[in-house]
Amino acid sequence: MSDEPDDLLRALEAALFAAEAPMSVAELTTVIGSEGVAGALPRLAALYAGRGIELVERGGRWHFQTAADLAHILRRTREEPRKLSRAGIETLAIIAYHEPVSRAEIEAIRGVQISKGTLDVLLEAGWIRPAGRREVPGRPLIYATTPGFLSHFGLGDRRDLPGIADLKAAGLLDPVDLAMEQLIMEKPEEDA
Amino acid sequence: MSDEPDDLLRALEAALFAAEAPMSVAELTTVIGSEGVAGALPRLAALYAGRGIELVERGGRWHFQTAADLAHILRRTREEPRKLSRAGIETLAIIAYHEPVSRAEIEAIRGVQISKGTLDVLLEAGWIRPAGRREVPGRPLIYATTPGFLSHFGLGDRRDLPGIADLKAAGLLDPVDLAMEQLIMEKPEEDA
Amino acid sequence: MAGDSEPFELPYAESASAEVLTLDLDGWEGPLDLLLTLARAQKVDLREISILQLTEQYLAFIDNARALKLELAADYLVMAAWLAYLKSCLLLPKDPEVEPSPEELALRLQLRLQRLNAMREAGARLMARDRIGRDVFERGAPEGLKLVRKAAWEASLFDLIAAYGAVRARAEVPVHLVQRRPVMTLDQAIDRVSRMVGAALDWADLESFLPHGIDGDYRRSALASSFVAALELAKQGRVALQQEQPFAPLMIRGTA
Repeated sequence: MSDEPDDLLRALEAALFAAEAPMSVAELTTVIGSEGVAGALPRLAALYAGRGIELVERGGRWHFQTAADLAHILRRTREEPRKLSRAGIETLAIIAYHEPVSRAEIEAIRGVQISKGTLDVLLEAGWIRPAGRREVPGRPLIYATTPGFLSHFGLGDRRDLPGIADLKAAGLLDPVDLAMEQLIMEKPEEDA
Repeated sequence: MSDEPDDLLRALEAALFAAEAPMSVAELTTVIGSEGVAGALPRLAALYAGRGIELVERGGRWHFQTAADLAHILRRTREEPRKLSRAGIETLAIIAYHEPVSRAEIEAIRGVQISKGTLDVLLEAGWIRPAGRREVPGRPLIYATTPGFLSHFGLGDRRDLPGIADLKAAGLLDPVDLAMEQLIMEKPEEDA
Repeated sequence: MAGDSEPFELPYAESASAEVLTLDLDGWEGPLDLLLTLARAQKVDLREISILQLTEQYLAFIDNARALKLELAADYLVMAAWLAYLKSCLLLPKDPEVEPSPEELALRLQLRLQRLNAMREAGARLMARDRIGRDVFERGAPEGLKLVRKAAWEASLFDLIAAYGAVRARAEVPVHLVQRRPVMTLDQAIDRVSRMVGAALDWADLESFLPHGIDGDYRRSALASSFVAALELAKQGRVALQQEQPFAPLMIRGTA
């Protein structure tokens, strides 16, 4: 923290502190009324690195939050966020790793019907949203995660989802039918 | 901002950031679970001096707040151009030609009642101002134009307004029937 | 080795009453979930799992549940039936006619278990992240950013002057000028009819006394005035009038 914060950093700091929700570069530019926000944000984040509060980017939006290692200080005064059921956790994971995904596709992976309440809870938490319809017979609604999901789980981006690269490489995000086809195609090679 | 923030400063920073209300030294000591809060707070405040956010003490309680010179970021005003209504422009014209005038006098000249909103708009625009009271029964408020009015309309002086003879020559004294028609047409607007 | 694994045993350990076991069954998210729990109990990589062994475990579980007279959801029974079929296919000598082959069905089940397992683990890792409101906290009392809209009123000097002109014009006392309308006065008509009757000897239609080439309001005025003139002249005994029936032409003749 050697360099003296300039006017732009001061303004960004004030705006992000006062904001009631994470802010995008465009929103910040409007509020501050000056250019150069995109370049200044990483500088401001660096200024806070290692401090009790940190500036983080989640899904293109920036916000301040307390450092994770200080959770023990703050948690005692707060209630735990509502505990998600197992069905809720799995459904959320399937939507996050496969998005956009229809209800039928979620059910195919879980091998069981999802109760309406499960999706409702995730929608109400602001973690998933309807993301249009799949252009197949019946035009089912498809779901995707929200910027609020990324913020809540501390993900800068969907690529930050734990292990997503490995799962993709292992083909575990592909549907069973596709995986079967590929396995059958590989077979003659193996026989040869 | 030379010294590396220590654990106590980090903890204080996080606790004050997440707090829903300003916190006293005693409350902070309880939350942090460590001594030395009273001494650390001024150090933390010094760390933030000159920044976009500041740590301040008010009546023995500490909280972060936006730097005073950045208050404009919290409350931005945006100007949206709006056309003055017919009632508004006529009222303004009467005040300009006859000032100072009372509301009753304006209504007598216009031949139509004016709503309170009409005068409010002109006051808000900064074109008219209350100019004392007429010393007649009821002591009505009287209105006059402002320097802002002159500059908006590019007038050096109120006497630069064209006289009745000029208006007639310019054909601006509409035939009575047409004027009546306009009056009838605008009436619902004023009622609203 | 897997038979005495924990998830498999748990329901029995707590099966003091049938109700408890039912509740524990509710703990599984469907037959696939139960299969996955059993598969994980084999403690081998899911890619190495023995589907045959898994099938036997599942069927044993269902049998036990039945023995305890538990109500099993239909989809658990459907899965049991399907697995029993799969098991028999896997044990019987290969029939190349059967499509898809039992190996393919087993592989398909294995792939499904792998996918469900991947998502279960992903969910657990997601929940373990530093979450807002649990591990990290946002500003407790943000001031908020407000946008105040302010009207910038617009009016030009011309608008102002024109408006004043309109107000003043409205206030002026109106002067009404009545336009002169084209009429034939009674005097003119008497003069005209008496002159024309003096020259004619026979009956003539009153309308033939009207000036030629006139129409509209003036013609009606001339006709009305000429009729009144004819009555006036008749009263004075200077003309005789005759009409054969109502609305028939009014005939006029001089008496001289």
